[in-house]
Amino acid sequence: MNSPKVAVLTMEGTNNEEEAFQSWKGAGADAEIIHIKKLESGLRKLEEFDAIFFPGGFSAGDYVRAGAIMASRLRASVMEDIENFVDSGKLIMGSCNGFQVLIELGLIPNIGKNYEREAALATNLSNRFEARTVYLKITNNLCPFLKKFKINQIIRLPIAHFEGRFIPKDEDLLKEILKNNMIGLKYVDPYGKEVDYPWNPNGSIMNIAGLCSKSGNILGLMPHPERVFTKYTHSDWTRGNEEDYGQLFFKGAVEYLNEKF
Amino acid sequence: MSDFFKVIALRNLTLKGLKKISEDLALGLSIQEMARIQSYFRNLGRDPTDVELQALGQAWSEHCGYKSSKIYLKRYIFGLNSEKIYSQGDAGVVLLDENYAVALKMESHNHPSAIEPYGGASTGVGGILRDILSMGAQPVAVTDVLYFGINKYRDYPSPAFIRSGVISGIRDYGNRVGIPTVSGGIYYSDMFSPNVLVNVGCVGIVKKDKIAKQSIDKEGIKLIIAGGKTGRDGIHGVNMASANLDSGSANISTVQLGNPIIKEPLIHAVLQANEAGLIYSLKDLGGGGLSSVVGEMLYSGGKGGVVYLDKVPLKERDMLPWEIWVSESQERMLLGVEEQNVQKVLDIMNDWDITSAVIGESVKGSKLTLYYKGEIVMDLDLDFMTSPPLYQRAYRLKYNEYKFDMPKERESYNDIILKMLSDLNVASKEYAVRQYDHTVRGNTVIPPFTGIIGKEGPTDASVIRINWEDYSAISVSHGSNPFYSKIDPYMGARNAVDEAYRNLVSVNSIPLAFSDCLNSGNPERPERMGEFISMIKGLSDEAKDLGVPFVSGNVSLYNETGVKSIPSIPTILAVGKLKDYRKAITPDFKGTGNPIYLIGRPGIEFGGSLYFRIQRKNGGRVPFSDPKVLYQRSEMVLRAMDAGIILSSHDVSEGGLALAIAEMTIGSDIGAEIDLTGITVGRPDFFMFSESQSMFILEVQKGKEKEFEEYMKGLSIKLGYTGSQMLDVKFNGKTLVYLHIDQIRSKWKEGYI
Amino acid sequence: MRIIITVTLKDNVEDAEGQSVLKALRMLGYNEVSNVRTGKIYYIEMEGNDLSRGYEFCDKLLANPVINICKVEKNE
Amino acid sequence: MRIIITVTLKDNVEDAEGQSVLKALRMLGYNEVSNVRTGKIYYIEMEGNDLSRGYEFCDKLLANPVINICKVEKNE
Ligand SMILES: Nc1ncnc2c1ncn2[C@@H]1O[C@H](COP(=O)(O)OP(=O)(O)O)[C@@H](O)[C@H]1O
Ligand SMILES: [Mg+2]
Repeated sequence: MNSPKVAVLTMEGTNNEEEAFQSWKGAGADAEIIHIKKLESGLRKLEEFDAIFFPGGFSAGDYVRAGAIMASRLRASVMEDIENFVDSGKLIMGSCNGFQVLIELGLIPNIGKNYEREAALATNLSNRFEARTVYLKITNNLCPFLKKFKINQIIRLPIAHFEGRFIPKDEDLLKEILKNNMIGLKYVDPYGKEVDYPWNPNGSIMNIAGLCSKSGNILGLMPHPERVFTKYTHSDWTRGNEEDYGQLFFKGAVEYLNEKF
Repeated sequence: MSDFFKVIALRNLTLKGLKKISEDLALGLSIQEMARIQSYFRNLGRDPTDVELQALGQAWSEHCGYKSSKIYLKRYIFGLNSEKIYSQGDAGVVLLDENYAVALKMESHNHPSAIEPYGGASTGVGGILRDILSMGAQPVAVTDVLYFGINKYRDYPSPAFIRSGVISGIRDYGNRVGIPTVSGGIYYSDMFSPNVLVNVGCVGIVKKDKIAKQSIDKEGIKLIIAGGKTGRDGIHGVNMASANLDSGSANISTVQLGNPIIKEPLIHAVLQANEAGLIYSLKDLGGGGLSSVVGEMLYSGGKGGVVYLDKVPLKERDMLPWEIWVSESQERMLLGVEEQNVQKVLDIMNDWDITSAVIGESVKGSKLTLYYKGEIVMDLDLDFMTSPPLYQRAYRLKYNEYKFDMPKERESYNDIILKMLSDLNVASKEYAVRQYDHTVRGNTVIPPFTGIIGKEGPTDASVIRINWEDYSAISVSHGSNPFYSKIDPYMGARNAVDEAYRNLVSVNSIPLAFSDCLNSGNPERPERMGEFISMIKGLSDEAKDLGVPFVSGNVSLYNETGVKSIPSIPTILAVGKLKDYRKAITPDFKGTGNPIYLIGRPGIEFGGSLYFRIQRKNGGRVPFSDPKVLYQRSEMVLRAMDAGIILSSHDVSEGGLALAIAEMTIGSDIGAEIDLTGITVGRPDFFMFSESQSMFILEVQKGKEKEFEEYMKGLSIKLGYTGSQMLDVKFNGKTLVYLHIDQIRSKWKEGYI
Repeated sequence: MRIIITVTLKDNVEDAEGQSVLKALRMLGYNEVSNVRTGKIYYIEMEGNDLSRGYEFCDKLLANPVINICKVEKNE
Repeated sequence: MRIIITVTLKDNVEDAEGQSVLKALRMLGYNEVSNVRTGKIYYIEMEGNDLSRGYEFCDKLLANPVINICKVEKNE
C-alpha cells in the first residue's frame, strides 16, 4: 500500500511547515512542502495529493488580515482545483494561520456551499498575541482528524496567535454550524467548563477553537497539534503527563486515507 | 568628470580642513584618522573619491573596527579556551556531537532602539538572525535581554513608550520569521533612562560539514547579493552607534523598521543553497553595508575584487554610488558562488521569490575596485581599508569604598518576600514573553515558563531539541546583573558568567559556549574605559576555569547621554547540551514530602542584592564568584541529575534562596516547609536572601537522601521538605515566613492576566 | 489616480484594539474620551480612473465582509 | 466631539505592509497599481471641543514622531 501523499503549502511568512511536514511523516504519510507559486504556475497540481495542510505562521506577514493574502492568491489561481479536491472527499487541514486561510477561502463553514466568506477570525479580545497552552474539549470526533479522540475528552495544545476570535456571519449561520455538528474543539478550563478569558484565549464565540466541514473532510483549528507530536514538546511534560495528543490528529487522518484511497 | 561621484581634494588640506571634510561627509573620523588617510593618498599621488572616503568612514568606525576595544578583547577574551571553538565568523560555532554543531551570537541594538524602539529592536532581531545564517546554520532560537528605565529623563522618550516599542518590535519580527523567542531577561533601573539597552541573541544548528565559510581565497568567485533591495535607509547607522546619544537629534535616514517577510524565505533559500553545496562563502550585510562585508570577505581570504555598483538591485533609482556602497538596508546576504553554480543559486532564490543579482567577483591581488556605469569610483588597498587604527585609550580603574547599612531584623518576612516577588526585576515577564511565539518549529522542550497549565512559573534555561530522530538537545540561557556591575564591573562580569553557567546546569545540561555582548559608555573617558577593561578581565577570569570559550560577541560603546552613562554591563548568552532531553529538569516542585536541598552556603555579601535594594540600603561588596567552586558543584549536581534522583531544580539568584524556593512553588501548587534551626547561627534573613554565587536548590526524590548526599560529598544542606500549600520558614521555633502559594503566585504574576 | 481605502470593523464587532487604546488614554488621564474605534487605511496609486477598482480590492483582499466595512475615495 | 486621527509612515520610512499589499494586488492581476502605503485610523469620541487634544493623543500614544505623521480632523 502506498502512503498517502500530503502537500504542506508554503509561501513567504508561513512558518509551521517544517513541523507539519515532520508530523505527517511521523504519522506515516508521504509529505512534501509545496510553495504556492508552483500551484499558481501549474507546475504542480493539487490532484497529485491525498491531503492538503495549511500551516500556521504569518503568510505574507499577515498584513491586511491574517491569511487574507494567501487565500486571495489561491482563490485567484486554483480555486477550481481546491473545490474539486474538497468534493473528492480527500482531506484538508489548517492550523492557526492555516485555519485563517481556510476561513478566508470560504472552505469553512461553507454552509451556503458557494465558498463565500461566512465567518472571520478577528483580533483576540485581549488585543495581544497569546502564546501558551490551552485546554480543549473534543466535541465531535466524526471528522477523520479527530477520530482517535473520545467525545468530551479534554486535551492540551499550544496556541500562538493574535487573530483567533471566531465570528460567524450571523445567528443563522451559527445555528447551521450547530445543527450540522461542525464544532470540533472548544476552549475550556481544566475541568471542561466553557469559561471566558484566559481559558478562552481570544474571545471566540461559543469558545470555538476548531471547526470541521459539514462532510467532515476539512478541519480548521487555531491550536497547533503539529508542534506537539510527542509529549516532550508539551509545556508541562516534566510534571509526568504522558499523553501524545498531537500525533493523534495526523494518525487519524492517515488511517482514514489508507482505508479510503 | 561625472556627477555621480566627487573627487575630494584633500592632499593639501590643513588639519582644520580635514576635520571639516569629516564633518561635511558625516564620516565620523577623527583628525588623526583623517591625517592617516591624507598621507595614504599623498603616497598614491591622487585625491580620494567620496566613495572611498565613505568606505573608510564605515570601516574605521568604532562599531566595525573595534578601535577602542580590540586590544583588550585580544588580551583577555580571544584565545580563551579557544581549542573548544570549532569555527568562528559572524557567529561562533562549537561542536555538539559527531554530526552537529551549534552557532551562537549576541549583539546589541541599543542606539537604534533609543531613537525608534520598534524599528531598532526588530532590526536587531533581523541582524542577529543573519549572523547565524551566515554560518550556514538554521536559526532555532531568538533571545533578548532588555534593560529599561523607570522614570522619564528630561525630554527623552518615556521608558514606557520605549518598552512597548521594543517588545512589540521583537514580537513582530521574531514571530513573523517563525523562529521561537525562548529566552532572555528584562531589567528595570533608571541607569537605563534614557540609555536603553537592547541585546538580542540567536542560536542556530548546523551539520558540522555544512558550516559556511566567510572568506574568499580563490579568484573568479562571483559575488551575489540576495534578499532585500538596497535603499537610502540606514545610511551611516554605524556612525550613529559609535557616538553618544544626543537629545532629539535623530537622524531620520538611519531609522529602519525591517521586513521579516523578506527574511523568512531568505533563510529557507540560503539554507537550501548551502545544503546543496552551492555556496563558496557567505556573509550578511549589517553595519557598514556592502562596503564592510565585501571588504572583509575578500581581505580575510587574501584576494582582491571588483564590484559593479550599478548591478545592485535598488529601491530608489537615483542613488549615488557611495550611498549604494554604504547603505545598511535590511534583509540582505552576500554569497560567494563558483561560476558553475551561479545559475543554480539564482534559480533557488527565484523559487522562493527573492531578488538576487551577481554584482562582482574576486580577483588576484589585494585591491578592491568599484565601477559605476563604467567608471572607476573606488580603488583601494584592502589592507589599508580594513585595518583601522587601534587605540589604547587612557583609563582609570575604579576603587570602591563599600558602604553597608545594617537592615533591621523582623518578626516576619512575608511582606519582604511579596515585595520582592512583585519587584519589576523579578515579577513574571509573561506580559512580554507570552507575546513571543516560543513553540514555533515544534522543538521547544522546555519553554520559558513551565508548570501546571495557567499557573506556570519561570524556568532557568530553555531547551530546544535538535531533530525528531534522537533525544539530543541544546539549552539556552543568559547571565547579567546590572546592579552588581554598577557597583563592581569586574565582579559583576564574573557573576554574569556564573549565572549563565548555573542556569544551564539547572536544567541538566552541560555548558558549551558563551557569547558576550558588552555594553558601556564613552571610551574616551578614562573612568569608563577603566570599567570596560575591568569587565572584560572579569569575564576572562571567570570563564577560564570553567573551561568554556567565548565564541562570539559584540561591543557597544557610547551608551551615554549628557551626564548619564550606563555602567559597563556584559550580557552573556550561554548554550549547553543535553544528551537526552527526556532528563531535562524544571524548577516547579513535583511532589510532596520530598527533601529540599541547598547546594552552596550563603555568605554576607549584599552589594546590589535585591534584599538591600528594596530597602534602599547599601549592601557592601557584591557577591564573589569562584569558578572552581561553581565547576565542582555543577559536576556533582549533574551527576545526581543523571542518576534520576533530582525532581526539580532552580538556581539561586535575585532574592536568594527564599525567592528561589518561592518561585519553585509557583508552577506546582506544592509548598515547602523549611526549618533553618541549626543550619545557620547568624541572622536568618541574611541566610534567606543572600545572593552568594554558584548556589542551587534541588528537590530530591524521597528515600534517595543518602545516595544524593554521597553525590554531593557533604556539600549539601537539607533545608526541609516539599508539602502543603504554604511556603513556611521557621527558625528557632519562630515562623519567619508563612505564605500561601496563591499569594506568592498572584504577586509574581501581578500585571499579567 | 490615487485612491484611499478605509477598512473598519462593523459596529457590532467588538474592536479589541479600540478598547485598549481607550483604556490607555484613560490611564493617561483623558477621562473625557468615551469611545475609540480603529481602522486601516490604504493609499493606492494606480493608472486609470475607475474608482470601482477600489471596491474590487476590498472584495478580493482588503476586507472580510463578515466583519469589515470598506470605504473607497478618490484623492487628488 | 468626534475626531479622526490618521497615523501614517513618513515617506522615507519603508512600509513593509504596503509592499506586501502591492505585491498581492499585482499577483491578482492588477498591474496598474504602482504603489501602496498604509496607515491606521482612529475614531475617537470625547467631550469638549478642543482639537488640540488629538495632537496630544498622537504625541503620547498613537504615533512616534521619528517615523510617523499624524493628521487630526474633526468629524461631525
Ligand atoms: N525578554 C525576554 N525574552 C524572552 N524570554 C524571556 C525574556 N525575559 C525573560 N524571559 C524568560 O522567562 C523566564 C523567566 O525569566 P526571569 O523571570 O527573568 O527568570 P529568572 O529570574 O529565573 O532569571 C526565563 O525562561 C527567561 O529566559
Ligand atoms: Mg535563573
